Amino acid sequence: MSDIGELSLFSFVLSSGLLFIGLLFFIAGSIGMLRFPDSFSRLHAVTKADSLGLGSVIAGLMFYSSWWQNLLMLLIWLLVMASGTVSCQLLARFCKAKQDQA
Amino acid sequence: MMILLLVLPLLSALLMLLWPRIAPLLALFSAAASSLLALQLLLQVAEQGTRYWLLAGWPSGLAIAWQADTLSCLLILLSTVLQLLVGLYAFATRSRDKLSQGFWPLSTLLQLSLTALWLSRDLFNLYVCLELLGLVAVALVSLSGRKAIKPAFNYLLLSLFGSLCYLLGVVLLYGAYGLLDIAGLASQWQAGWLSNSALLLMSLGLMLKAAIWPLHAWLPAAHAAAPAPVSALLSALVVKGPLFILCLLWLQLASTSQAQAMAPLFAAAGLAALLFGGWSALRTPFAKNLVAYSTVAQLGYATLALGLMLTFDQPLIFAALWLFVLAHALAKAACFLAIGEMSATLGGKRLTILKGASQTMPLAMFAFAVAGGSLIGLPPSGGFLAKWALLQGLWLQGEQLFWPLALVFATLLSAAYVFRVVVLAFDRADPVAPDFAPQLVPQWLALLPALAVWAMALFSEPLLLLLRLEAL
Amino acid sequence: MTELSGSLLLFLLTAASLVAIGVYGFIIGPEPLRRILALNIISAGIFMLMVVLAYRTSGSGATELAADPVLQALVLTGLVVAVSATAFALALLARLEQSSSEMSAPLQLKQTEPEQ
Amino acid sequence: MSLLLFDTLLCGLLLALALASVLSRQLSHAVILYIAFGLLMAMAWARLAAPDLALAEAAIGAGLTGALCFTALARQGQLALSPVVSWQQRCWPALFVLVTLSGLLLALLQIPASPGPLPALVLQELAGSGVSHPVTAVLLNFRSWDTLLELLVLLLALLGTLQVAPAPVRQNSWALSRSWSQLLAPLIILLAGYVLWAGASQPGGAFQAGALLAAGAVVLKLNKQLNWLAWRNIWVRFFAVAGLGVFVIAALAAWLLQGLAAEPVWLRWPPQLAKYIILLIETFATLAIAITLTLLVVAEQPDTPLSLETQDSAGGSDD
Repeated sequence: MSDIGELSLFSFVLSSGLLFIGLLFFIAGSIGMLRFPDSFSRLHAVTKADSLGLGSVIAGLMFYSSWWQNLLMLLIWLLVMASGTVSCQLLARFCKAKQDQA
Repeated sequence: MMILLLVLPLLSALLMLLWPRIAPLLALFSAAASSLLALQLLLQVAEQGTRYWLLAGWPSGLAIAWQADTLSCLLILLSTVLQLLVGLYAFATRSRDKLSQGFWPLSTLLQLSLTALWLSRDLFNLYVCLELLGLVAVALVSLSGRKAIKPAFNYLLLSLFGSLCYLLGVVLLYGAYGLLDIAGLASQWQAGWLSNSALLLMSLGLMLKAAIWPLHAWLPAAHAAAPAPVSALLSALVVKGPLFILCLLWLQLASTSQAQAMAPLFAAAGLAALLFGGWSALRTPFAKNLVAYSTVAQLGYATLALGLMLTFDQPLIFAALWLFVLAHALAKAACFLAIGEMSATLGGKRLTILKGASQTMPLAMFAFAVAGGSLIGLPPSGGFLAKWALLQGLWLQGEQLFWPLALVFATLLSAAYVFRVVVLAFDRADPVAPDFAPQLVPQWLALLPALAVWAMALFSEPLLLLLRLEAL
Repeated sequence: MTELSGSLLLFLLTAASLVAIGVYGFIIGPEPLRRILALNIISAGIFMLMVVLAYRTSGSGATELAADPVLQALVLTGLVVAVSATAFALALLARLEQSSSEMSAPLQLKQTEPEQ
Repeated sequence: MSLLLFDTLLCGLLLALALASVLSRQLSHAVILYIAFGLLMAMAWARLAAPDLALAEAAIGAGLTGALCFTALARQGQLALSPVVSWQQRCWPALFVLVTLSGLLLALLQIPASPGPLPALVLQELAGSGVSHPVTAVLLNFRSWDTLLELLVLLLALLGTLQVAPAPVRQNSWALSRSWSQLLAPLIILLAGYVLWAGASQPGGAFQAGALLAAGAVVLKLNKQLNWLAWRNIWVRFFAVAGLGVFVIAALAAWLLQGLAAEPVWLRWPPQLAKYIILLIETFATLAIAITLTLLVVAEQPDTPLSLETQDSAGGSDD
């Protein structure tokens, strides 16, 4: 990892902003999961906020690392997004089936 | 050559998994060959002295240490021979008892894990051996199907808890000394709170696994639920593994002050096991539970001997400890096989089915009575030999009154529960069905270890010599 | 008494507390599944203790290793043993529950079997 | 300073999760909390310079154990609240545990801060071990007997599990999850191969690779794929056993090679061949571990002649 001192002021502010936004999304998602009333809105909070939050955190970190690490981080983000989508779908369908049964 | 003692059972167990059809023959072959190898190793060690190995040829400390002394070799021989015997019994009764296919690889692996345990002198390797032993034992217990699942589950949980306690102790010792082999640790040993707590934790775990009073509650259920050949193996061999490690810890690692402090606790636990185990054996209505409780009681002798050994440091008492173990292993194998044979033939689990067994199944009943004689300690059996060595060791220490008296009382108690069965068996038999034809071969197989335990008396001199050498 | 640094001490404390929590859970239960979880927590605590002890190496400067590889290898072995035992225990538990439900409703099970 | 903050947060979270898992009223909550605990544990190990273990813990502690516990939960049927444990029943164990904990802490504080002699010894002998990653050297050369027995423990757990495996829980699989798992499969195989290969020089190795493969296979099995992956298939059995078999046969071969010398040493690899032997053993061990772990998680009753079902119906009415 390169040193923080090498970054220009502009990229430093930008990356910090992105990291901050990412954290905000994470916090919002967690609160949503704890406070929302039913499974569907909870799922909404968790998956949406998490993929976006993780995305901004990764974007913020990209200023600090080499292109190889950036590529890996992007790949991780893609994987998390994809698996998040799939599991959200599955959970939602399961809840729907439960609802219809009842 | 001795490496074959481990490779042979391992490879044959793997082959049994691939081709279940040939499993029984392979298991018997491997047990027979291992017995011969073990005998050869014992003779070699008795002649040339203890052998040491550092596995993979790395310097001491880095490598896992093995040691084959006369005690280890005797125990290896015992486990291979009992394995062969029980295997033959299971083979002879295979059409009647419908023992699951799983028995063969599992019992072969049991022999392997015991051999690995008797040889190892490395604390972490001993942990792996203990886990192996515990898992094999539980898998064997669960062979009896539905009614054994609950005891097997409880056994597994407690056994895992015991191993974790042991592991925590090992980690503390590694943190303190940075070593795992017992000889290296012993040379740097310092008494202190750290080593105290490590020893206590390890002993707690081992006592739980060896079913030493007051941590024995799981044993009767688990041993009684297993199929007869499995109970024989469990009672005769499996509980002795942790006991062996316990002796290694306290006799080789612990400092004199630590040993002296712990000795009364072991002696008291042993005495309590003798009393409570004997009492419970006297009360239980089930035949196999009686034998299982008698295991708890007989383990009490070994614990008592360990406690006295730590107090007096007398080689004869050490010899007595392992004579108890050998005699009990043979006698208990005979008892379980005989009881298993009788309850399979006469049908039922209660003690009352044995009524008149001396007339209907005289051979099996004779085996039980002979083995029971050794459990009581009638001369000239192996049990008597062990007790005599213990008393002799005590007399050598000067005027002791309490322990000999306690031994006499415990002897009376074990006589009571053995005679409870024998008296019942000499009652008049109920008339049997005309097609009643008990199998003869299994009964003879049950009689064999019972005779062997009496034959131990013939070899008392060399046995005592071998075991006393070890303590020095 | 000890010369272990702040962070290490913290992890050491956590490891010991994890063991304690696990033991408490093992004693209290009350469901068998929770006992199995508690055993896993105990082993996690012990493994953590081992990893912390392995980490001592990095601070001492005696070698250029990041951590004691022997202890880490032991943890790896321990992990395998732990997961094997857990799997076996869970299988036994499942069988136990199945047979207890069979005893309460043996007929129902007989009917569902051919479907599979 | 910030590192200490991170450590404090991590330790606090670990303790809180463990405690909550033990105390929670619902079993399902306990399982979920335990899985979260396992994930955090992996992080703690990465922090403590143990990347090998972090990899293994993430795959095992959180992944496979989670799947195992969820299967067990699914078998429990309806989710009931745990029976209430009364205050008195809680009090004495808590007291006992606290006393034990303080004793343990007293002992831990006496542990010296300097490591023992073994790490230096490992470093000194590493050149002759055939691999450059010290953990792999310990696992497959210095203490390979432990590893052999560990593989045996794994196989044994499988035997026990197959014996008592319960009847299957009926479940259907969704097209979406099926196609997603099929998409993941090649990725996981690639990753496992990489982890196995990397093990010689950096964190990774047979066990981690096997656990990864098993995780992929479990997902596929749960989606009703890989029907051939069952104990009754002779090839599956062969590869499950081959991990140990190759290990022992390699050891025997190495032993016979030295037979020309005076006193052959068990499990000693010839230095110039050590690298290849270790790679061979690791490859087969990976396959065996993957198969064994998969079958451990998804074992079901009608799978095997080892199972006790037949015996149960015959001798169940003994009492």
